[in-house]
Parts: sequence; structure tokens; C-alpha cells
Amino acid sequence: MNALVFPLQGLTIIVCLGVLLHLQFGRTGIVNFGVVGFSGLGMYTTGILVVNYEVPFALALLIATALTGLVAFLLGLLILNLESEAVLVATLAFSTIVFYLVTSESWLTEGVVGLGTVPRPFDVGDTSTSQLLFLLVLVAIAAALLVYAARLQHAPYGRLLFSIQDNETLSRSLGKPTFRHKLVFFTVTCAAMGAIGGLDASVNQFLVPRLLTADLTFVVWIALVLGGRKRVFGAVLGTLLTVGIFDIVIELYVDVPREFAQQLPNVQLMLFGLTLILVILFRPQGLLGERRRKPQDSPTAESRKKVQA
Amino acid sequence: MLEVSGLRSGYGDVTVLRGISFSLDHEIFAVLGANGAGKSTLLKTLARLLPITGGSLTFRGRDVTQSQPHRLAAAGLAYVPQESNVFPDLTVAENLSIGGLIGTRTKEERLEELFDLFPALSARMRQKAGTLSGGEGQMVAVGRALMQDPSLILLDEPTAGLSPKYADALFSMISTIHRDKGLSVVLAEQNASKTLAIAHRAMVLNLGEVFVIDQAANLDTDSLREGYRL
Amino acid sequence: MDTLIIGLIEAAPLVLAAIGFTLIYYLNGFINVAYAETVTSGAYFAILFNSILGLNFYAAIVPAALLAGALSALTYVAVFRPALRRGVGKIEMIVLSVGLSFLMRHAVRLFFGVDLYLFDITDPSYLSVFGTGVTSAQIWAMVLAVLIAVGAYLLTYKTTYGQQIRGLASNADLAATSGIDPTKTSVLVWFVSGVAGGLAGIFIGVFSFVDYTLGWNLILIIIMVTIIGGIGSVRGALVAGAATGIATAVLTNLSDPLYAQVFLLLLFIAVLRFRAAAARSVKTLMARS
Amino acid sequence: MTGASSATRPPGSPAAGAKTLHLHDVHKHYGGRTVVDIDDLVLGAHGIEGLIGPNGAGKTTLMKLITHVVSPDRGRIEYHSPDGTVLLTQHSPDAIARMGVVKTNQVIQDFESLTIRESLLLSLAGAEQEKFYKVLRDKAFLRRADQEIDEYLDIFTFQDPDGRAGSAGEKKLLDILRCLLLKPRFLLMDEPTAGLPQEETDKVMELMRTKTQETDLSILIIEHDLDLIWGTCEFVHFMAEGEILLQGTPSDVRSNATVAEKYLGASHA
Repeated sequence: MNALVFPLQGLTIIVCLGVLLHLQFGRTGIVNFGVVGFSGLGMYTTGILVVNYEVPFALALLIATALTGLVAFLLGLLILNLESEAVLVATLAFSTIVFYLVTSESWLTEGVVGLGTVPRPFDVGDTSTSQLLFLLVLVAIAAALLVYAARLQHAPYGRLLFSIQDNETLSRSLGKPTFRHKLVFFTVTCAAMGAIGGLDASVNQFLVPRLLTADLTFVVWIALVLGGRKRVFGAVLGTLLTVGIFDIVIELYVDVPREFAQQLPNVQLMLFGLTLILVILFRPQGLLGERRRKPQDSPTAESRKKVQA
Repeated sequence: MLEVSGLRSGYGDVTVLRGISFSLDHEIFAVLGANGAGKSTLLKTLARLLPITGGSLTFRGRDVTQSQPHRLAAAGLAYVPQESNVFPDLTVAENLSIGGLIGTRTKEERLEELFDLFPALSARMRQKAGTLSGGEGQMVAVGRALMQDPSLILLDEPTAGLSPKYADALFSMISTIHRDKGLSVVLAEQNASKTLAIAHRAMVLNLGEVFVIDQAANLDTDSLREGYRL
Repeated sequence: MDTLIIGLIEAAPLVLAAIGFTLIYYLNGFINVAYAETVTSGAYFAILFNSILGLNFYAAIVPAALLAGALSALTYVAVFRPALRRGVGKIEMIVLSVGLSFLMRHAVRLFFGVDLYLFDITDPSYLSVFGTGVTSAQIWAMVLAVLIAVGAYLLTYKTTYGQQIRGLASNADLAATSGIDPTKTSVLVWFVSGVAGGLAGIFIGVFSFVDYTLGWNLILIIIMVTIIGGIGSVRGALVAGAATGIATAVLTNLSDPLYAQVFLLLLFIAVLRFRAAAARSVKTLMARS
Repeated sequence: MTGASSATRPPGSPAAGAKTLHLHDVHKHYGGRTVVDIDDLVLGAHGIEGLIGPNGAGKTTLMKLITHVVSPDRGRIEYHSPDGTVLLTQHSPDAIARMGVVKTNQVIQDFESLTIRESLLLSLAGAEQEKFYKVLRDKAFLRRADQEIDEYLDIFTFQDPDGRAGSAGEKKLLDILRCLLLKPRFLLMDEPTAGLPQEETDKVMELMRTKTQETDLSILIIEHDLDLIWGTCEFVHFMAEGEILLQGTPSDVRSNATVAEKYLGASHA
């Protein structure tokens, strides 16, 4: 059981980032290739505040979230009205900058030596109980994000975001100030990524720059694209099938020969790449497919159906 | 030369042409109609740039309904679109050279013939095609098509936006190439009067359907006005 | 002076890679992240011929670069062309290329491991240029970079193939109706761009070492340099690619990569914002009456 | 910038009567080619007006200049309504839409992720509903919105209003309905009937006539089906080579020699 808790924490973090990416890319069409930049900023800000300045974890997390939001706002202001390719490159570059920042400013981050130890946000006395509780908190946060994403399906704001993704010019012609909406939503969702990163600091406890390589961004992307970028549960399914299978099922339950075990993370990323190719070529909408359409949940629509029946 | 039968086509799921049939011999064939009638769509479809969703297309005895555009070009069909009909970043010489990829005669030979038709071009060879004026650009576009040594040339409103002087020159040039080079021409135009003066036969399209096909001489103002819904 | 010369030398492969990357972007209109692996493959092919098969370094360059070109053409035929035919969107094409990049990079790692490979250059003579010591390989890299740049320029501007490439890139429909076979021309472009990328990889390997992240570490800079350089014209990319490549290399030497990266990002955003403002008037060109 | 009611309006005396668009010295060229060149033009003085002209006359560009999707090289476009006068060239396209100047699209435009009903709900939702934290059901809004939407769905037939628009005709119709639900005060229609079945075209035009009679809506239509122009419009502007050459009642314009000349060529005039 205890062996499961840590990988499950990591998996939940990926799910959270995946749902946030679904909101940005799958719903609004913002191509954020710098997920790890935002989560990493949150992670290291939290870590630095807690370890170097002994700020209480909750306050550190709050500051990290706000700082990530502020940075996202400034970046968004500059790039969100450029075409999506430029957004992609700029966010990727941003995450690389965060990586270099963490690596080179070692007076603050301890660089490659590593920053530690970030404590768990709470301690109920017993380590394994605390860990389990922390996992439950993470799951609750993931669930909350999923509920939010699901509610958006039927909320005016959700329709607005879809309209921006599908045809921003048309959306503008219907009177929607699309740039402002994109900027606000990007800021909020990136801030949330920062918060998730802050919690991840506590999952990892010991922070090294290697946690901030672009691989994390692409793991989240692969999970989302595999599951279905427009679907609320796309990221969940995708994460289970990628990270879930490798980091949990194979890692813990499959007896891999030792000479092969070393290659496992490598083979894993190779297969992730192959998966991405196959999905885009053969099922670009992802495993969950297109959004199924339930009858609109509106009082009159339901009553009208009854009358007709 | 060209057999068109029950042709249906359009953009995405918008059907523009709803069953067009006509056949073309060695002649200048005019396609007339108001804007939105489907003239450009027809020519684009004939050049195989739009998917054919119904009917068939035969060129020089071969069924080309599913052919790729570059194969049709190699078979002797040249197409001059109404807009974006030159490679703007390429020089005039390069534009013409691309036309000369097809066929066996030397490029020099063909260029010489072309300069006889458009003497003004020889002075512009090093200029970028995108910087030419409307009339000169149109000459390069037609010139590029002629360099292909085609047996059939499709011209989509070549005189649109040209001054009357250029337009007249272009119309008489079309007559010349038909007479001297033996080219068949499909000429889409909105301006009926000048077109009918050089065409042998004409087809009036209205909202994607054939309104009338007749000898050019037989089309009077009344039937045109009716076809254009004027 | 030192830093300038080192900058120039280090920029040479970068410029090569930028040329190759530009050709593909120019023709197919999408950012090919897997180009990183084309660069890497050139280096590994050369290592294969040089240190494993014992071929002279300069003799190894040729087959290695050709193989990199072939591999690049293969990725086009096997992955990208099918995707383009299926109408995969611009962003999805990039995601696809990221997938291919992962697959190739980690395949390389599977076969070659994480070891660092060094080229075996038999007579590394050291020369002094304006008082800065450089190796003959570095000089060769410069010379070859210049040659390839000139070659790429001549190919795109002085040959019929070049006309076809530029024609296809600027107006695909018109090119097809002019008789240009889009597939043949595209394969040629991917091959040439692969050769340029492969050479870039080889020389980066010469300057330091070869490992599986060689291309990946560079791809972001290549992408930014090329986009800043002005996609849409090979000529512009040649000139601006060279200028930005040198500037970046110099900057990287003067400060640490962090500031070079920040500088590049800011330059990237500034250039794109400026261009977007200009493009708005171009976009309105599409507005038909 | 929230909703039509709070759109910024410079102070000015409310013009009596209907809304009009005044174009002064509006000029637009691409490269060396002049696309729109208008000295002085008043649009919207009559209920339904038509804008016709041969290919390349600049009709669509004129509409895009009004909604500021395209910026003019020079000139002023004023929107006069009972609430005052606004200089449209100083506002963004979305702000102009919120003021009630709305354009339907010539080329089919759709939101592929939204069903027909969702698409219409999007039109109806205003800034109050569209907040990222508002994810709970707003029953009052939905009830109101559904009523309005059903009014239109009773008139027009969609195969499945809770699915996506299928045919080109459905998309075209949806485009028009989206605009109508914005409750426009000045509606610009760019070839509304292209791709629309005849039956639906008739219904649309019937609805337009009712709307202009019953409310204070002004409409300007570009249409290639000239029969529709002659039958529907009260006033017609004829445009060629970027300029307005003729204005008048449909029968005046139709019988004018210039029109035939521009369409057919001189000898067929």
C-alpha cells in the first residue's frame, strides 16, 4: 500500500495538469507547450519560500500561485493575440527559461545540487498516514478540477471558450471580447498549474532541475491527446494508460529482468512518442472521441420533450 | 477535346455546381454569368483543383475525373485562375520557366513565340511577378500557361480589373492564339459583349446550373439579361 | 575578439540547421520538431562511420549527411505526408512531430545508450586566427557551412528544382496546375533539408561530443531563429538565420544560456508582434469583394 | 465593454428616427488596387436596402470596413442611432457587434464544437453570464433563452437542433439566426441565401420584412440572386470598381443602362 502512495501522488499531479491543459488547449485552443514552466515556477517558488525563508507551506503555496498567475498574465498579454504557433514556441521557450533559471541561479535554488527538504503540507503524526491523507487531498483537487471542467460543458462560459477555439473571428463578430477572455482564463489556469506545482514540490520533497525538463510537458500532452483533448475525462484516461501503466503497473507489479529495467523509462518515452503518432494519424480526437451530445440541460428543453412525447 | 457530363462540385459540403454538361471542340467557348453563378468553380473543377462529387470529365478521350492536377497539366490542359495566378515571389522569367516544365520544345523557342505575343514581357523578365501592375501580371499568368504548350487553356476572368485598353488587347490575343496556335479556349467572363465578340459558342450559368448553351451569335441581350437576372 | 570568433564558429552549424528547418517550414508550413532528430542522426551516422568503422572523419561526413537526408525524406513519406493528406491541422502536425521526435530520440538512446561519443580526428591541427586557437575541424565546419549555405541558395534560386520548390511553397494549387509534381518536389526538399541538418549535427558533435540529446537541445533555438529570420523566404532565412545564429552564439558565450534564452524569447515576441501588425494588412488582402 | 447597453457613446444629440451609417471619404486599397473609394454614402435610411454590383466591386470589403474587420486607409464611418453618434472606426469588431451593428457571413462560418442550440445560446449569453467562475445552472437565463430560441426553431426546420448543423444550408441559416439573436439594430447580410434552399430563403426574407416593419431594424443585403434584390429591397445601391455609381428604387436601378453595361458590357446595355 505504502509503495503505491507515492506513484499515485505523482499520477494525480499529472491528471490535474492534464485537466488544466484540457481547459487551455482542448476547450479554448491555447497551445500551451510550457506546462512544466508554470508548474515548475510554482514548485520552486513554494520550495524556496518554505526551505530558505521558512514561510508556512499554505502561505508559500498562495504566493507561488499568485506569482505564477502574474507571470502568465504578463506572458499572455504579449503572446495570446499572436497565432497559435507563436504561442506554442513562446510557451516552450518560457519553460526552458524557467529551467535555466532554476539551474543557474543556484544561490536561490541550489541548482543541480537540489533544494530540500520540502515538508508535507501537514503532518498528522504518522508518516504513512500523512502521505495517504496528502494523496486524498490531491485526489480531491483533481476531482474538483474535473467537476469544474464538466460543469463548463453546460455553462455559458464553456460555450464561449469553445467558440474561441473553433472560430475566434466569428466569436468576436458576435460581440465577445475574445482576447480579454483568453487572457483571464490563461492567467487563472496557469496560476492553477503553479498551485499544482507547489503541491508537487511537497510530493517530491527534494527539488532538482531535472523535474523541470520539457519531458513533463509532453507527458501531460500525450496523456491528454491520447484520452481526447476535448473530453473532460480525456486526461484521466490518457494518464492512466500512459503514466499509470508504466509508473504503477509495470513498475510495481511486473517482474522486469534487471538488464531491461534500466531501459524502461527510455522505452516508455519511445512508446509515448509512437502512441502520439498513431493517435494523431488514426484517431485525432483521442480514445474518448468526439463529445457526445446529451440533450441540453435546460428546463424548457426537457419539458418540451415531455410534451412532444 | 473536353466532355463534361453531369458535373457536380463545390467547396466542402457546399455544392455550387449542380449538374453541368457540355462538350468542347476546337473553339473558343465562353462561360458567362453574374457573380456567384459558378464560373470560377467550374474552371477550378475542370483543372481538378476541387473534388468532383458527381458526373464525369473526359479530356482528349481519357477519363480524368479522378486525375491529379499536375497530370492533367502534363496532358495538355493549362489553367489561369482569376486571382493568385502568378508566383509573386518569383521573377517573371522564373514564372515562365515553371510553365515550360511540360513539353518537349526548348524553353527558348517557346519564349520567343511568347515575346511575339507579349513584347512588353521581355523587358520585365528579372522583375518579381508580385510587383507587376494588373495588366502585366495578367500577361505573365497567361504567358506561363502558354509556355506549357497546352491544347486547351482555361481562362478565369482574365480581364477583371484591367483597363479597357488592356482588356481589348487580351481579347484580341485570345483570338490570335486560338487561330495561330490552334488552342482551344474556355473563357469565363462576366463582361458578355466583348466575350461574345470573340467566342464561337457560349454557356450562361445561373446559380450553378446551365441556363443556356448556344452559338455566340444567337445570344441576344434579352436572353442574357434573363440569364443574369437583370 | 575571442568571443566573436568562437561565436562565428559555433554559429556555423546553427545556420546550417536553420536553413534545413526553414526549407521544410517554407514548403509544408508546419514546425517540424522531429528535425532535432535529423540533426542528431547526422552526428550518429558520422560516428558510426568514423569511430566505429574507422573511416576518416572527412570521408565519413559525406555518407553520413546523405543518410541523414534519406532519413529525413523517409519521415516525410512515412509519417508527415500521410498526415498532411488526412488534413491534420497545423498544431496537430507539430504534436505529431513531437511524437516522432520522442520515438526517434529514445530509439537512438536504446541503441547507443547515454554514452558520449567523440569523433576521432587523426590530425587535429591547431591554427591561430587573430590570436584565437581553433582546430582544423572547426575551420572545416565554417567552410562547409558557408558552402552549404551558398549551395542551398543556388539550389533554391538558380535551378529549375529551386523554382519548383519555391513555386510549390508560394502557391500549391498554381504549382500543381503548372505541372509540378508535389510529391517528388517535397521529397527532394526533405532530403536536402536532412542533409543540411545532418551536417549541422556532425559539426556540433565535432565541437563537443555526440549524445542522444544533441538535436533536442538545439531545436528550440533553431525554431526561434528561423521564425525570427522571416519564414516565407529562403533568402531571408539565410541572412537572418546567420545573423541571429551568430548573435545567439556570441550571447551564449558572453553570458549564460539563461540570458541568451530570455533575449531570444523577447526578440521572438517582439518580431512576431511587429509582423502580426504588418500581417493584419496582408490578411485583409484575403477579404474578397 | 459589457453588453450593448454600456457601449461607449460620445455625447451627442440623439438623431431622430432610424439608425443610419454615414460613410465619409472612405478609402481602402490593397497594393496598388483601389477596392473601396466612397465619397459620401448613407446606408439604412430605408428598411431593407440592397447592395449590388459585379465581381470585385468592393461590396464585401465595404461591409467589413463597417464592422471594422478591415481598417480603412482613411475616412470616417459614423453610426447614427437614437442614442447618439458613434465613430465605428474607433471601435473593435466585438464592441461594434455589441452596439448592434452585426454582419452575417458570405463564406460559411461555424463553431464545430457547438450544437445548433448551444450556438444560439452563445449569442444570447451576455457578459453577466460569461464569467469563468459561473458554472452553476442559471435557470432564469436558460428559460428566457430557450423561449427566444424556440421562437426561431418553430419557424425554421433543423434536422436536429440538439446536434450540430449538418448541411451547408443549416450552417448558413444558423449564421443568420445567431446574428438575429444578438438583437441587431443594423444587420449587414453578405449573400444570405447562397447555399440556402429556396423554401428557407423565402422564410428568411419574410422574417426580415416582418422584423423591419415591427421593430426598428435596418438591413443591408448583398446578394447575387438579383431576383431577390428586386423583390425584397426598398432601395438599392449599385457599386462597381469600389464606387457607388447609382442609388434608387429597384425598378430605377434595374432599368438604368449603367447597370447592364457594368454587368454585360457596353453593347448589351
